[in-house]
Amino acid sequence: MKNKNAILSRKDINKAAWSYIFFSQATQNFERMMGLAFCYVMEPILKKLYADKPEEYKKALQRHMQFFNTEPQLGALIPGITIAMEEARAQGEDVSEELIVNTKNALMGPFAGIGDSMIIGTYSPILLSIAMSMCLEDGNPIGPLFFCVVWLTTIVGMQWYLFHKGYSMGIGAANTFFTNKELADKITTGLTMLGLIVIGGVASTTVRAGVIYKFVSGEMSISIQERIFDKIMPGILPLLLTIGAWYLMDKKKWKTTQIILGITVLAAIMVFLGIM
Amino acid sequence: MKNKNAILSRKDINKAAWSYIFFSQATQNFERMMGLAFCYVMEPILKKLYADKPEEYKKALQRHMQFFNTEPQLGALIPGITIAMEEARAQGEDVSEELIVNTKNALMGPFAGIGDSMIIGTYSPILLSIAMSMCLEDGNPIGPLFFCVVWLTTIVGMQWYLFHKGYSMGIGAANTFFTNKELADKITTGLTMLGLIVIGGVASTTVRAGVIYKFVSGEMSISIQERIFDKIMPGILPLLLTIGAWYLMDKKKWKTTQIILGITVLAAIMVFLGIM
Amino acid sequence: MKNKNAILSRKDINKAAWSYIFFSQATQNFERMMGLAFCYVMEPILKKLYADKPEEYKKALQRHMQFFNTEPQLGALIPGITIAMEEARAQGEDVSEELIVNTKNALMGPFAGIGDSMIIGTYSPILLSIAMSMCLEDGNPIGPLFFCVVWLTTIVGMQWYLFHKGYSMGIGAANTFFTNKELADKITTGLTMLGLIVIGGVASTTVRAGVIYKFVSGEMSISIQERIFDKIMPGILPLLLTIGAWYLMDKKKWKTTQIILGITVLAAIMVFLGIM
Amino acid sequence: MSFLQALLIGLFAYLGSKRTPWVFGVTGGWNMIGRPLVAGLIIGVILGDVRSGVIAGAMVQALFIGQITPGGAMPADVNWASYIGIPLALAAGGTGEQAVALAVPLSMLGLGLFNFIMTINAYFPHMGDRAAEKGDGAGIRRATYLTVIPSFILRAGSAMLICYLGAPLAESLINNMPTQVLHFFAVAGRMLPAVGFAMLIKQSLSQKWMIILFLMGWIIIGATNMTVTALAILAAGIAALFVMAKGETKVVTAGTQTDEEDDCYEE
Amino acid sequence: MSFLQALLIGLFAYLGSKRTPWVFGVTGGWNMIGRPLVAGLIIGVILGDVRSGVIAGAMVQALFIGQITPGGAMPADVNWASYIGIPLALAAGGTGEQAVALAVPLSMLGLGLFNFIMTINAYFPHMGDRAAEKGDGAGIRRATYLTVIPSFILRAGSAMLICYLGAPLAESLINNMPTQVLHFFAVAGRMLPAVGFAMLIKQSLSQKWMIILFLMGWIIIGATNMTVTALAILAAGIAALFVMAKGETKVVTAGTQTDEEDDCYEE
Amino acid sequence: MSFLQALLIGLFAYLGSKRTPWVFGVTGGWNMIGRPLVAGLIIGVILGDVRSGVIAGAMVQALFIGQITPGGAMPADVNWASYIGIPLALAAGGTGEQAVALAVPLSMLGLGLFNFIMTINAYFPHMGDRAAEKGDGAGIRRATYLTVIPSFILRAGSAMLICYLGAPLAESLINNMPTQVLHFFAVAGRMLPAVGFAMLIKQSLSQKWMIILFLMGWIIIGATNMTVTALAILAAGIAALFVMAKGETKVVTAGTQTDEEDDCYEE
Ligand SMILES: OC[C@H]1O[C@H](O)[C@@H](O)[C@@H](O)[C@@H]1O
Ligand SMILES: OC[C@H]1O[C@H](O)[C@@H](O)[C@@H](O)[C@@H]1O
Ligand SMILES: OC[C@H]1O[C@H](O)[C@@H](O)[C@@H](O)[C@@H]1O
Repeated sequence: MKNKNAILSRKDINKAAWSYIFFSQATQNFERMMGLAFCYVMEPILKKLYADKPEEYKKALQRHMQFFNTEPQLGALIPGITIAMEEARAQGEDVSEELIVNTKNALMGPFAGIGDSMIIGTYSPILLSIAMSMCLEDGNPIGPLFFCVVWLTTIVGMQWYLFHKGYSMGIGAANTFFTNKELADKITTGLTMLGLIVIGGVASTTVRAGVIYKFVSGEMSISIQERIFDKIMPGILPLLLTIGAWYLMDKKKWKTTQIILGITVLAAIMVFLGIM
Repeated sequence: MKNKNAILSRKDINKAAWSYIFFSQATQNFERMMGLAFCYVMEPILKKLYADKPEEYKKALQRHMQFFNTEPQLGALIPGITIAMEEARAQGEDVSEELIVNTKNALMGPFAGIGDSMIIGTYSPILLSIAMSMCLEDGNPIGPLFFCVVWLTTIVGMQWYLFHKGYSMGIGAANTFFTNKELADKITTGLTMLGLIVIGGVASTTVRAGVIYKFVSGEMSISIQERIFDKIMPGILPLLLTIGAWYLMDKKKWKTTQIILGITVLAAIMVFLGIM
Repeated sequence: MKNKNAILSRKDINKAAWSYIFFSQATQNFERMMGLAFCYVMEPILKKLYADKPEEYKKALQRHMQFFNTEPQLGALIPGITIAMEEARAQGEDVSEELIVNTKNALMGPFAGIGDSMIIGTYSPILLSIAMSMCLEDGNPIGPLFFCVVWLTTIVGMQWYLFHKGYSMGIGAANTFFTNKELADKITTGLTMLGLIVIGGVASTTVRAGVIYKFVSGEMSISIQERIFDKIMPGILPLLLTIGAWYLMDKKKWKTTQIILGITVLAAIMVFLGIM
Repeated sequence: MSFLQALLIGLFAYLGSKRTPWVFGVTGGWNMIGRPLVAGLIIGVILGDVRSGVIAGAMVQALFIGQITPGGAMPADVNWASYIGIPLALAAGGTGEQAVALAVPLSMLGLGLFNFIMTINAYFPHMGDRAAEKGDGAGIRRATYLTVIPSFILRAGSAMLICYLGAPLAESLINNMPTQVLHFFAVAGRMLPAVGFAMLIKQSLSQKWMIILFLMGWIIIGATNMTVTALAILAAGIAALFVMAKGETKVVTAGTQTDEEDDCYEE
Repeated sequence: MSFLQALLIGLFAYLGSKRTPWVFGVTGGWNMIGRPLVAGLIIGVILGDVRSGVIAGAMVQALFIGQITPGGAMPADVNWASYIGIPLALAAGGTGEQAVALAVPLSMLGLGLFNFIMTINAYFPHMGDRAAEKGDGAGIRRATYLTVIPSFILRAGSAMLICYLGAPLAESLINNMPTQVLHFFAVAGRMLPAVGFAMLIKQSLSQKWMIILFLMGWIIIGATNMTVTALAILAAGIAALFVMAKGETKVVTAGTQTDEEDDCYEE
Repeated sequence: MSFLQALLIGLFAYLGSKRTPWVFGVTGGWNMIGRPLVAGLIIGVILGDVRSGVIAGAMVQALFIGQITPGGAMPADVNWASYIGIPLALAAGGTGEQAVALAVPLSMLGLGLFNFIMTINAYFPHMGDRAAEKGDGAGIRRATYLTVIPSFILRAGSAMLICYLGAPLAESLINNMPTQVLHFFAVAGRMLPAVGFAMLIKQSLSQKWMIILFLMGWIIIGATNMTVTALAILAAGIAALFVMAKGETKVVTAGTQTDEEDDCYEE
């Protein structure tokens, strides 16, 4: 897979990988998102590749200054691939500027979606909820320490691996991803399902809502929560709340802030009425 | 979907829906089952549709006096469809008497089967078992009240919806059901599966059988139930009983009364021997 | 299915079945495995079938002296089939020596695999673990007695059934198995899945490993097992151990003895360091 | 039990019987007021002991919880079990166990009444036939309304009379019942629901292998803390996964069946 | 709170903000130091009460556990919630409940700052553009490094100042807060995580029916003793079974589309 | 231990060894009498302490519960573990822990004996060959019966002798064993069953992804109150759902492979 007469050394790639890991999100802004940082990561590479073609160098810098956005951690594969493509181009292979830009653009979407839901939305909550269960009762520092160690080693390791993987597979990586649709579908479906189930589990231990109102009549005092809702299903109220929030967001196109406001108002009313 | 120049008003349909909800099962008998009641529901509609065709009116009354039977609650869709078909016929569309009767007959079977197992056999036991868990320990009236409120609102609401849905879709409803077999199959399979699992759960909390016999030898006293059956699986005996009853009913063609008798005799023997 | 003018009586088959049940594994050795015993089971049958053809009798004895090995209990089907084939051959049907030998050889592999994992690896552990739960706490003899009764009756019964089934289906049995690949696949897949899940369950109650080390600092004493591993997942260590052992065996081609040694050394070190 | 109490019980027995139109038809009548659980509350109110009524109702309900009546075939008469069994048990100073002990035999005896009504009611459609022939709408309405009468007389009457007259008998019966007999009814009562579930399985099972789903539901409830609602959600998930895993393919396969294959969609 | 403590807190607030490169970029910064759970430990160390810090951190973490920021859209500013909410609560002598009560409103207010930085930072790529045009690599590096400054000033500064100056106010606020208001924040705080999960579901759901998977996960955790790790393994199993049951077929079907049948046996 | 006791133990050791035909062959012998659980009961009866025997049997059984012997490959000699380990432990006044401590090394040592018998027994088929050549049925029977002898002498003899002579040594060994060594055997004994299960997984796994099923079984038992029987039923359900969801399609697909469509209805 690797170019025989590679221009770039292992050291160059390592350096770029570290640049990416440290800076990927450092220049985030609403206009270009990760664009400037991407160019920053590529710059030393491009300098070396187009050492004797200053015009190509300028054009290359410009094309990597464009808008770019993805989930930066899972997305570490993309700069790896990009470097391999630039190297091939510098060696005179038939790799057009458009192809390079289009590949970046085609990959950044799926990697944002999968990365956000799997890395930030599933893996991190798993670790956090384990860590929280280690320390919530007595404030033991082992919880946050456990999280830091496991999170940092696995995710930095993953970025390192993906960056190099992207470089070594080169444009093939993108092809594999987009042509073997069936396998990609299987993996995506499988990960999505895994994620949704785990998210459900984490949500059930995090979102909470309970009625404290007790119906009192004479000597009899009936806890509405225990007597009715818990018999239907413990956690039925927070479940309805979560599904309701999703419904409003997805079907009724409510904005996040509207839902936050809605829940806050609901909580205020319920507290005021002594129900919750 | 709705006829442009409809003869029937919204009010007519509402009235018929209420007639159906109240009277569907009121004339039940072994000969025609729901036949007379069906005709009773249709009568004011037919009167209006065939206001100026007394012969048609008579024939229509007669065709709806025939045998009809389904699960009345889920079956609320059928009179809705029938009304739409009669209206189309009255407006001169090509809807034969046979088509109307055949549609009724074709639909009543599946709706009986699905309705009996889903509404009476699954949904009602779910509500009942929740309600029972609310009151069994201390006789709290909240159990039956909960059941009444939830059951009545959801099932009357469902009938109301289905009746109007049937009318507005008209003959299309039947077509949808019978031509899109794949979807219908999917839904039926899914509901059947859902039902069977839930029934299993409800059964496990309802059917009970346990050995009280203790094997005593010298100082040692071994509870056969706890020591043997519970180690195999708690509830193994009632499970075998239920599966056995199903087996006799399904494979050996025993009648319900035979099985009731069999269980009663079994219980008598077991109690007599001090085993249960 | 049964030969009309059978040479062998029901009694002959019964006798052979008992011979097989008692002797199948009695002559086990590294060279022929079950070969001699197989011939021993066939001998009276062959004697009768080739009563007047001494040369055929000799050749038949020789072909059943060859190497044969399978899971003997599930494999009871194979001698049944073999007898039916020999009978057909004796009656002059077109059953070549090769066909008989090849059928035996073709069946013994799958029956060894499925038999080992389902009978010895799944069914027996299920019974054993139930039995162990009946007696572990107080040494009650009911545990081993339960195991003996259930195991003996079901497995001897199964062998009896399979032996006769094999004989009555004759060569058809083998054909069914190998031509209806789809059904055979379904059954094999289903049983494999069932087995793996159950094995997982049994393993989780049998393999055990726990850290006893407590981190002590000042007044605080933190049990590493309870505070970290159990929060991740109770039983995480034995699970990793088991999966690790499988990995070394399957991927790294370690021998069983190497793994046993490895675990023993690991245990020694952990105990020495006061960790486990 | 006072006469008024018996009368009220008879009335509700009728309102909870199968052919009653008054409270949203079969939905509010047979399927609601007719349920032993609801009957228990009603009888408890009437007899002035809500607590015992509800407990007895819940325990008798367990006997019939899975019962369906496909095509009008009634396996056991819930109506007498509820509206005679429960009040007589309460009147005799008993509660759940006693109600079950009475409900079991009464539900058998009541079947006679049920089938009798189902048979005599076959008269009214013929009355309707004659009206239909003449195009007489009022006649059809009349036939319909008249059908109400036998049911009312027989259901309300039987429950009322047996409750009123049977109370002393039931009391002596229950008070003198050997504990072993009471125990027998309790044991039988716990086992009998198996019949309803067996019917239900038979009715629901479209393919033989699906019996395993019943077993799964049983086991999941037994081995976890799931409520029935939670189980229903889980079951919906299992069903959805199955249907989606299996169904998807059909569509794909359909694609391959180009030209003549159109009848292959059969399932 | 001493000035030094406020200074240190401001520094860590910056290190845990979204654009910080220092500790393995976004991985060690925003996604680690920025997490309330980790912030709680850091603040606890700084303020000399590790125990309270960790507990408050864990409780505030629960508010934001499922939060994602797709395309830079931040639903609530975790940074202020962590690095202002937690220290002010601790300084006022409170712990978890008080931290939650402060975190909820602060996470709303902080959004303004977040969006402000996201906007002004759009200046630097233009600086980069000019450097790129000239082929000036050093210029690109300069633009990149300069981007760090506004974030540093605004994040470190705001956290430090508010912590230092706000402490007395927060103290009087918290000490005089009617219990009902504290209770309100607790209730709202327990309900608000629903928003994060709703976003997550919306993001993850490729087909509508898959919502049932979310429900399954919820129910399984609720009704068994599974830890999240165990659930993840089980979920992997469910996903694998589904994908294998469904996926396998596609291959087979694909096989049938060719004219040669020999590969139809493919398994 | 008296000589008679040792003799009886030796006898049962033989009856529970792999090549014993006497008690329904391998089913009642090796797979039943040979199981440590059953051996524990037998030895308990012989030594007059049923309780300790059964407990030791159950604890030693756990070491070997998942063990299979594919193609005659024995990972550890259960026979010596059971019929030497358990009696020596009981004789020394110990019970489960001590039995495990002896069983672990004995099961390694016993492998030599097992392989020795498997090798010398290869003599008898050759005797059979000669008989077969001559068409001598009696010769074949003779060869078969003679095979019993080495097994009997070696299995019964070794167990008897070691039990009888080894008792004093075992006693002093166990009584003077440092607790840490005992603890080591306990720890190793709890970990060693992993080997048997690893073999079993390797044997059962037809496709790599199915390892997840093993994990599912592990997790379900760990997080619920399911017994193994209940798990087996649940597992049957999972397997059935998978096979049905996947299988159905193949049939449909198979249908498309024929030229005539009429068998597409196949179900
Ligand atoms: O089986 C369909 C239907 O038949 C009859 O009408 C009654 O027994 C109903 O309760 C039942 O639902
Ligand atoms: O959605 C993709 C991506 O968008 C932006 O870059 C940031 O908000 C990231 O946190 C996010 O992962
Ligand atoms: O593997 C098949 C088979 O091989 C040998 O015959 C023995 O080890 C048996 O126990 C085993 O079942």
